[in-house]
This record gives sequence, structure tokens and C-alpha cells, in this order.
Amino acid sequence: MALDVELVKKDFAILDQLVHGHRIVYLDSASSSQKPAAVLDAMQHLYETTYANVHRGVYAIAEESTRLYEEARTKVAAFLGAASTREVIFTKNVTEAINLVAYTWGRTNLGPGDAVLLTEMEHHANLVPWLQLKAERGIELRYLGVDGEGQLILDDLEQLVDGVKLVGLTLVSNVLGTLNPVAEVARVAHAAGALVLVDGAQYTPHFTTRVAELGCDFYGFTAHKMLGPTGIGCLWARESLLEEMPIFLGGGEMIRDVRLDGFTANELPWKFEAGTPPIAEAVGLGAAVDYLLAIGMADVRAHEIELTRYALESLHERHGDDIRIFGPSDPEKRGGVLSFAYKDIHPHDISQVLDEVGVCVRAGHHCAKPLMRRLGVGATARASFYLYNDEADVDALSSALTSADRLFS
Amino acid sequence: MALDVELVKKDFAILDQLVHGHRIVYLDSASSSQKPAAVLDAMQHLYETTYANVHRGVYAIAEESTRLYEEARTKVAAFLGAASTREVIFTKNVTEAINLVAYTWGRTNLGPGDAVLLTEMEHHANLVPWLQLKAERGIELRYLGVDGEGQLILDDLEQLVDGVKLVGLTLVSNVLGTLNPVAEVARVAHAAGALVLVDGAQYTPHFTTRVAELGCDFYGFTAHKMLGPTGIGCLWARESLLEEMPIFLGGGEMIRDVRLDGFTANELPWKFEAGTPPIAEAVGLGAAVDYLLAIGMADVRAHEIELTRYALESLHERHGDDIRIFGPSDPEKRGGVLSFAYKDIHPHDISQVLDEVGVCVRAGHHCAKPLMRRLGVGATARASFYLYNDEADVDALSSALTSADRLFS
Amino acid sequence: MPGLEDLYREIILDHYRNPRNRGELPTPPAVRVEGFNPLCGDEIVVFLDVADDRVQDLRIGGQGCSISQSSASMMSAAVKGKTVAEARATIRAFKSLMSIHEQRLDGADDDGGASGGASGAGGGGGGPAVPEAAVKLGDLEALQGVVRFPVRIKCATLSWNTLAQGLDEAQEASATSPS
Amino acid sequence: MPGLEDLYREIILDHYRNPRNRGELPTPPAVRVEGFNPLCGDEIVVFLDVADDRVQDLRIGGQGCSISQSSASMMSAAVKGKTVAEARATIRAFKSLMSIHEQRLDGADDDGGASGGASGAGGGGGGPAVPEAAVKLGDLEALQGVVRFPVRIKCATLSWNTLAQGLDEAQEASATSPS
Ligand SMILES: Cc1ncc(COP(=O)(O)O)c(C=O)c1O
Ligand SMILES: Cc1ncc(COP(=O)(O)O)c(C=O)c1O
Ligand code: FES
Ligand code: FES
Repeated sequence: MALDVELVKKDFAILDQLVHGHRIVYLDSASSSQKPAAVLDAMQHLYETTYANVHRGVYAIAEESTRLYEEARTKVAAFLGAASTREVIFTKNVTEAINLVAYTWGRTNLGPGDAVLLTEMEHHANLVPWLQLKAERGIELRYLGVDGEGQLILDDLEQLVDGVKLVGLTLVSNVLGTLNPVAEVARVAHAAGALVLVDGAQYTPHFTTRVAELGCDFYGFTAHKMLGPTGIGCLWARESLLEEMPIFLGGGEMIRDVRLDGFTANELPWKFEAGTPPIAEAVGLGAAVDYLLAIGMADVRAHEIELTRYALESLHERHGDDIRIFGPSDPEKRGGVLSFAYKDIHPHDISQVLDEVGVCVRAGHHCAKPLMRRLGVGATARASFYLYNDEADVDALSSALTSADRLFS
Repeated sequence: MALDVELVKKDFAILDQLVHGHRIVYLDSASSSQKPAAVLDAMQHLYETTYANVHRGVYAIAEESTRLYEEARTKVAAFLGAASTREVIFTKNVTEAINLVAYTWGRTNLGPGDAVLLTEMEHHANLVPWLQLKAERGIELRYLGVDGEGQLILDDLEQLVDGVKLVGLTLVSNVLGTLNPVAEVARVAHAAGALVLVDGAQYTPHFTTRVAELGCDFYGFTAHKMLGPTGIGCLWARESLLEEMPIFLGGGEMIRDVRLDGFTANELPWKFEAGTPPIAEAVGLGAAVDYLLAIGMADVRAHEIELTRYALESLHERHGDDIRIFGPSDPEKRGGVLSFAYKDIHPHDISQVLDEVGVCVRAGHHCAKPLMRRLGVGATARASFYLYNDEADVDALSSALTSADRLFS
Repeated sequence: MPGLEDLYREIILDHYRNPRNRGELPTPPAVRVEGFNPLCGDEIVVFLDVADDRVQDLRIGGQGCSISQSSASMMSAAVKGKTVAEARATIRAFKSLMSIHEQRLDGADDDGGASGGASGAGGGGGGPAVPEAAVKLGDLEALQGVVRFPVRIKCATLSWNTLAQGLDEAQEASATSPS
Repeated sequence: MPGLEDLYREIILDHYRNPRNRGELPTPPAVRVEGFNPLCGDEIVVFLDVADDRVQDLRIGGQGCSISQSSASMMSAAVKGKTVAEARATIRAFKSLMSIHEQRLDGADDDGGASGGASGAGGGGGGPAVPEAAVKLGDLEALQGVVRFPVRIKCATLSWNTLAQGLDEAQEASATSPS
């Protein structure tokens, strides 16, 4: 059953407004998605009926607040196909999730000369934490390259992975849209004795996530890109790994006992959740999971493929060689993230001109500067789709590009 | 002008409900406060009209979202009396704020044998990060003791501070309510060459905060205790200190440039804000600041003193020696946090019985286990007040204690 | 207080007011095990004297709420004199009364809900297993009402998790020392 | 596109389509300074030949949007041949056109809004200070419309911050080397 975009749109109040007198056409979900009423209502309802701090209260609203917070964890665990809720750590965003791994597992296991294999298409979130370790302790960083179609070059994978302790890669590139063969990389990595960390920020919003099938050891995603609120992300990892890892942030919730001369850590998953957690945000994320599951991830993905195909075809048809769309040409092999160059107009100028007719696209390096250098551009304009976008949105983008052309040529 | 509690209550939908058939009496604001409609509306309004990721978008709603996020920073900077918005770092809670200092300033400046002076009344958030450093690098921890009235023992301050690099202390104890003479401690600490970190979690919600007058170098607070949402806290520090400190979490936002072999950090305050920040939460916090300022912090504090005085008097009057209230007896010298022991009934049983008549108090160690040991108790029951509480709430607590007595004796 | 009758049954209050088997045992031969409830900061201490695969004696120390104290008191009465296998079966039976079902075989329990409790569960060795259905809980059934108060389940199970750990330690000690 | 007329004035588009002073200068004697805009990833390179306290020549490299490119182009035309003090006054005047007012005396700028821009501002030494009111901005006034588009202010000021840094470096170099 196909997605009914008209019906979906009704859940997003923000999409029902005019920008500079034009219907808003939101094409920046890869940066952050909009939130349906169900998500906003769940948070509002919590705050208006049963909000209290979690985990320590005996009174009714505190018990209910705790129940809702932990229920969100259960929903997320199921959404990821995790073996247990102990494997699901709430963080503030996926950036913190990856840093958590770098600070705890990384600082325990990586010393001078140890190698980590990343890719040239990583988001800064999966580069900087490892660059910090390189600067601090002299670890070696290696990179899988990207070919002209925006695909990872895997020919020398076995060679590159040799002696590596961790392979870190994104499932879907936030610039190219490329869907990486993570399961294949994980097999080779594991055979070489490396662990695998997967950045699922652009994948979990659009696909059915099954961490076991992906064969990874660490997996992170962020709520605000999948209809959830800001302020919450998630780290999944195999329980045995999490057990071994030292703690990260210290404070309330994450301890079992504190004395003036020492402390003992709490059980999983709370061991890694210091301080008051993002309670309302977890409840909002749980509601986002429910919303996506009610629609069905298969339909979400099918809609993305369809719309991406339409966009690739219609943009090429109308703009010919004036537009250069980066990344794989087969919509099945990519997410709905379209970075493009249009004539030689600077992406920020494109975005500015598009905004004038209500079309919201992102312009810039998309927190992937090394990839920009690899592509030989300073920045790209990027349109990205989600379940509330339709062909009319693509058409609005296409027409607006023509206006930009008129202004700058 | 005194606070009109009846009017204030109207802003808090959650307080207008029954629990187990009784009017809810929320006396757990020290753990987390409730949120007024203005705060919830500000977040809802953002999500429904102009939500987008911040800092990189050229289109209208992204510009507005960025403006609102940075406006929240400006509000917080003014609320703290900060010299510049560069000094205001948004974190996920105050626990992260203190950990940020321990990970960056701490790991740069504290090595084996270096000493940090804390107090016996610290929350775990200001103990565990330093205990981690003790375990990791053998730093020495010293503690200011607590006397029978719940006051810091400052007689040996000069001696204890000698050779110390950092003094960390809470402004208001979340267990005893004690208002600590931070400015005095800071003077002695600075004279001895130590920096001063202040945990303002229980202070900023109730007092006018002026970081310069406090004379501290680092200051942290958390939004959810001051009418704001979960998922956001704040670190303030002197700009020159922040400039010197190495980065903490690595990822988007906090970098200026990233190459495959290194990176350069962004300017303040973004240098310390990795990944998508708590955008809606910042807007909510900004609205909480506005709400508090509209009422006036002087009135908020005056109301707290008044209610605390009434509670101390009326509870002692009705329950005599059956109740033992910890901390200073002078309401001017304390916050509205009343930890107590009642007969020999366990605090959890008290809280459970109180819940049955709608009275919400916290029972437990309040994330201050060392202080519990110092007080010679395993746990306390704790009632805490905010601007929506009144004398009727105190009376409800008082009567409920009598019922608990009947059940257990 | 009508809503609380389920929680604070008369028999529970009786064990709370008059706890059985409070005190200490000399170690060795007894083992001493502590259990923490990080939610509240309470600690239970179980002194356990196991010999010939039997709980010869046990004593309860530490502090906690009425639920944890009465549960510990009832537990002490229930397992004193029992074989280790019977004691383990009683632990399992009590946990299932608390709606806690062992999910895994590696000896860690999965209480769900908030954090806490000493680790180590009722699995493991110690003579032929006794089916939990065969266990009579008697007075302990009064604690069933706790299930309606999720936060308090940790209170009720605190001493039981500590006992389980004690049985493990006692058996390890007897396995390594000459007997 | 009516709403954009303020931003994309004809003169701006002209400098964008036909940038003045693009290229490089040999270093030394010129200094080469880079400015980043972390928001967008654009980089401006300024080659600056300062001798006898005067901007003898300058060239602009790097890439950026129409606003940054045209601003750099106009800047190059405006400061070429000027004394260092006049160039610094022009920087200050331009920044105040952009509604940026130096808040502090330590040489760091305070652009407000989002992050970015090379550091180093128009303060510092280099001959007698020229009051900014005395500076004629001419064509540069066309950039005033940028103020309505806060994110683009960084674009307009990028080359100016880079120039300021270049002036600092050129003066340091001449202070340390025999001249
Ligand atoms: C004094 C004090 N410090 C720190 C904290 C920790 O706050 P958060 O959990 O929001 O990080 C609290 C509240 O729990 C507190 O009362
Ligand atoms: C692939 C990828 N990884 C990581 C991130 C960082 O997400 P967040 O900013 O929520 O931590 C993003 C989004 O910006 C992303 O697209
Ligand atoms: S409250 Fe601590 S054991 Fe029950
Ligand atoms: S968008 Fe990069 S300088 Fe204007």
C-alpha cells in the first residue's frame, strides 16, 4: 500500500503555511525532519499530566514518568531489533553516541599506532572523535575512498582493514545518498578482528533497522532526523561490549554507590546515562517510532525510492547538463538525499533564491568537508526527502532553479 | 509585591488534576520542576511554525530557528550576568556541564598528586567526575565537612585549600537546603591560586544569579529544575578559560575545518557544542527565563523564604520531636528544600503513603550518598517548594504524615 | 488508606515490626553478602552459613523500607534449614511471584523497570534442581500486592538477590576450600 | 524576484560576474592569508603586498558565493593603494555598515549570530588611526542590503576579516625583518 502523502502532510502543522507568500516546500529532512502532531502531543501530554524526574520517585506521576521513559527505550530496542533494552543508551544526539564510543571503548583499546578505518564520506561526527584520538595518542586513521558514482571503493578493503581495530562507517551518506554495503564490510572487518561502528543517522529514519543483520558492534542514530524531537539520540551496542567499557560521564543515575573515595557503576543501560535524561524527548522519540511503524518502514522506503527516481529523472530532463547530481544514479542504491551543483551558481545563492519561493534546501559542506574536497567542490546544494514530500515539491524545486539561473547569468 | 500563587498555578496544567482522588500536591521541584504553559507553548510554536536545524541554513525558517536558538543564549547570558554569549555553552544537563570541565580543563591541568577540594554535601554530579579523575590519574580529593546544622565547616578552609587547583562546590544543597557562602570560599580559593567551580542547579531556579559577584570561574545549572524542559543544561565559564580549554565532544558545529588528517575548532561558544544542539529545549529554556523574570527573582526568593518559614514552624509545631528536619533552621540561610526523618518510618514508606493522598515528595539518597553517610541515614524524605506551592500544600504534607504514623506504629 | 492495603498487608507490617533472624554470624564459616538498592540507597546484609549443601543458619542486617525488611524477614524464615537447591527454588518461585522471569541462562537477572539490586540470580548449581512449582511460599504470598507498585519490586527482591549471591559465594568457597 | 533585490543589487552581480583583482602574488614579499567560513565551507585567500605602510597590491583567490566574491572584489578595489591606516579604517567602516560594532579592545571581533569568519579585526597599529567617518565606501554601500539576511553577513565580511588578519601579519613580518 502506497503512502498517502496528502494524509501524512496533515500531521505536520508547519507544512501548512506560506513562506514569502509561497507554500512551504521543505526539502531539508536530511538535516532535520519536521515533527508530526503525535510526537508533539506525546511530549505535551507528559508535561501536562504526569511529568516528574525518573528512576527515583515512589509517587504516582514519577512512576508513570519512569514507565514512559523506559517504555520509549523498549520501543527503540524493538525498532532496532536489539536483543535487550540494556543495549539501548540514550544520548543527546548521535554525535554524543559516537563520542561515547571514542571516549570509553576508544581510550581503553586504542593507543599509539593502533589503526581505525573510516571512509571519505563520513560526517564530521564520525571523523572528529577519531581525529581527536589521533591528535591525543597518535592512532593511525585510514580511509576507504569514494568513486565517481559516489560508491565506496572496496577493492582494497582486505588490505586496508589489516591490523585495524575498528571500522567506522555511515550506512547512508548525508551528501551522496549512497547506501553502503555495511554487512559486507562488517564481515571482512570481523574476519580481520576489527569491531564495526555504524552511523545510522540517515538510515534509521527511512529503513527497517536490524542491527544483528547489519552485523555491527556499535550503532548510532539521532531522533530529530526521524520525526523525533531535538535533544535525544541513541547508541546501541552489543551488551558484552557495553559491559566491558568503562563509564563515560559521571553523575547521578549512572552509579550504584558513591563514597568520598570511589564509586561503583550502575547496571546497563543506566551506566552510560549520567544526570537527568531527556525524559520528554525520549517519550517524543517513542511516539515517532510508533508513527513510523504505523505507516510501515517498507512504505516509507518505497516512497523514498519513488520520489528519488522522479526527482532524478525530472531534474535531468528539465535542466540537462546544467545540473550535476552527486551519488548513485540508481534510486534503489541510495537514500533520498540529492546533492547537486547547478551551473556555476554557488549553492548558498541557490538556496537563497529558492527560499524566496518557499523552497527549503540546505547549502554548504553538510559537515562532510573531506568529502567536499574529494568531490572537488566547496559546497553543494542538497534537497532531501521524507514521507511528507511529493512530486509537486520536486517540481517546485525544479522551477525555482530556472529562476536562479535567470538571476545570475 | 508578593507572588500570587493562585495565579501562578493556573499556568501549570499538571497541578490541576487529582491523584488517587486527591488534589495533587507537588513537593518535588528540587528533583525537577513543572513547566508553565508559556514554556510548552514556546516549544510547540517553534515546532509548528519555524523549526529547522540551526546554524547552516539560508532559508527563512532555518534563519528564524537559528535566531531563536541564539536568542535563548542571549537570554541565559543576561540571566546569569555573563559578560558575553561566548561564555554560555549549552549542554544536556548540569551533569554534562561539570563533566565537560573535568574532561577538558581537568584532564589538561590535573595530574597525579594534584588536589581538588569538594564538599561532603555535593551531588554525585560534582563528585563522580572527580572520582573518575582520581581513579584514572591519582588526583587527590579533599572535602570540606558539614556541621550539625548542615553548614559547611570553613574553619580549616585555608589549610585545606593550600595546594589545591580547583574548588568545586554547590551553592545550595539539594538535601539540606544550605546556602553556601560561595563568594567567601571563592576569595580564599583564588588567593590560594585555585579555580572555583560552582554547581548552581538548586540556586539559579530561585535566586538572582550573578556569576561575577559569586566570583566563580565555572558555573553550571540545569533547565528542568527552573521551569524549563528536560534535555538542556548550561555551563558558564570565563571566556579566557574556555579559550584555553581543549575541545570536548567532536563532530558537527564545533569545528572550523576538518581534513582527513586533522581539524581546527570553531569559535566560542560553538567550540563546545558538538552535533545538533537541543534547539527546542533552548527555546523552552529561554521562555522559562522570561517567565521567571516577569515574576521577578526577588519575589520568587521571597516566596520561598516565606513558605520555608511556614513549613519549618508548622511541621515542628504539629509533629514535635517526631520530625527531624535537616539543614539550617533560618529560612534566610537556606533554600526551600526540606529533608526530614519522621519517627523511624522509612522515607520510601513515607513517600508511598503520602502519594496515596496526592502528596509528591522524594525519598532516597538524592544522589548525595556521602552526605547520607555523614548524616547517619540511608535515605531521607524530601519536600521541596517552588513558586506554585503554598501553605495549603504544606498543610497537606503535615496531615499526611499523621496518617503514615497511624499505619506504621 | 484503602489504596495501600494491597501493599501493606497486616502480615507484612508484622514482619516489619518484629523482624525474624536479625543479626550477624561469624565469618567464616558464614559468608557475608551485601546488596544495594541504588534507587534508595538501602543496603541489606545477609550472613549465610551453608554446610553440607544446606542453609544451616542465616541472619539479616542492614536497613531498608518496610517492604525490604519484611521480605528479608520472611525470606529468612522460609529458607533457613532448607537445602541449597530448595533455597534456590524458593528464590525462583518468589521472583516469579514478583512477575520476574529469568530471561537468560548466564545467571544475570532481568528485572526490567528501573535499575538496581544486587546481581546474581537464582540459577546455577548446587544439587538437583527443585521445580519451583513444588515450592510453597506461604506467608510470602502476602507480598504479591507489591507487583502493583513497580518501584517497590526492587525493595521486595533486594534480599533475595543478595541471598542468591550468597549461595553462589558459599558454594564457591566450599568448592575451593577442603571440605 | 522582488524580495531579493536588496541582496542581489546590480552592482553586486557585476562584481560577482567580473571580479576585480583575482589572482595571486609571489610570497614573499606578499603575505598569503586564508579565511574560512565554517558555515558553508568557503575559503577566501588574500595575497597582500604591504610596503612603506601602504597596500601596494593585493589579489583575491578562493571560492565563495556571489556575496563573498563581490564583497572581496569591491574590497580589493577600495583598499588597493591605500595606507594601512586607511585600509583599517575602511574595514571598520565596512563592518559598521554590516551592523558589526567592535565590542572589545583585544582585537577579537564579535560578529554575533552564527559562528565563523577568520579572526582578527580592524584594531591594532599601523600609523595614525583614520576616523571611520572619514571613509567613503562608495560602491560598497550596495552591500548594505545584506544586513537583512543575517546568515549572509558572514559572506560579506569574510574577505574583510581575512584582510585584517593579513594586515596584522604583514606588519608583524615587517617589524621582525630588517626593512
Ligand atoms: C545540586 C545538584 N547538582 C546537580 C544536579 C544534577 O542535575 P542534572 O541531573 O540535571 O544534571 C542536581 C539535580 O539532580 C542537583 O540538585
Ligand atoms: C550521517 C550523519 N551522521 C551524523 C550526523 C550528526 O547528527 P547529530 O547532529 O544529531 O548528532 C548527521 C546529521 O547531521 C548525519 O547526517
Ligand atoms: S526503599 Fe530501599 S529497599 Fe525499599
Ligand atoms: S556562502 Fe560561503 S561565503 Fe557566502
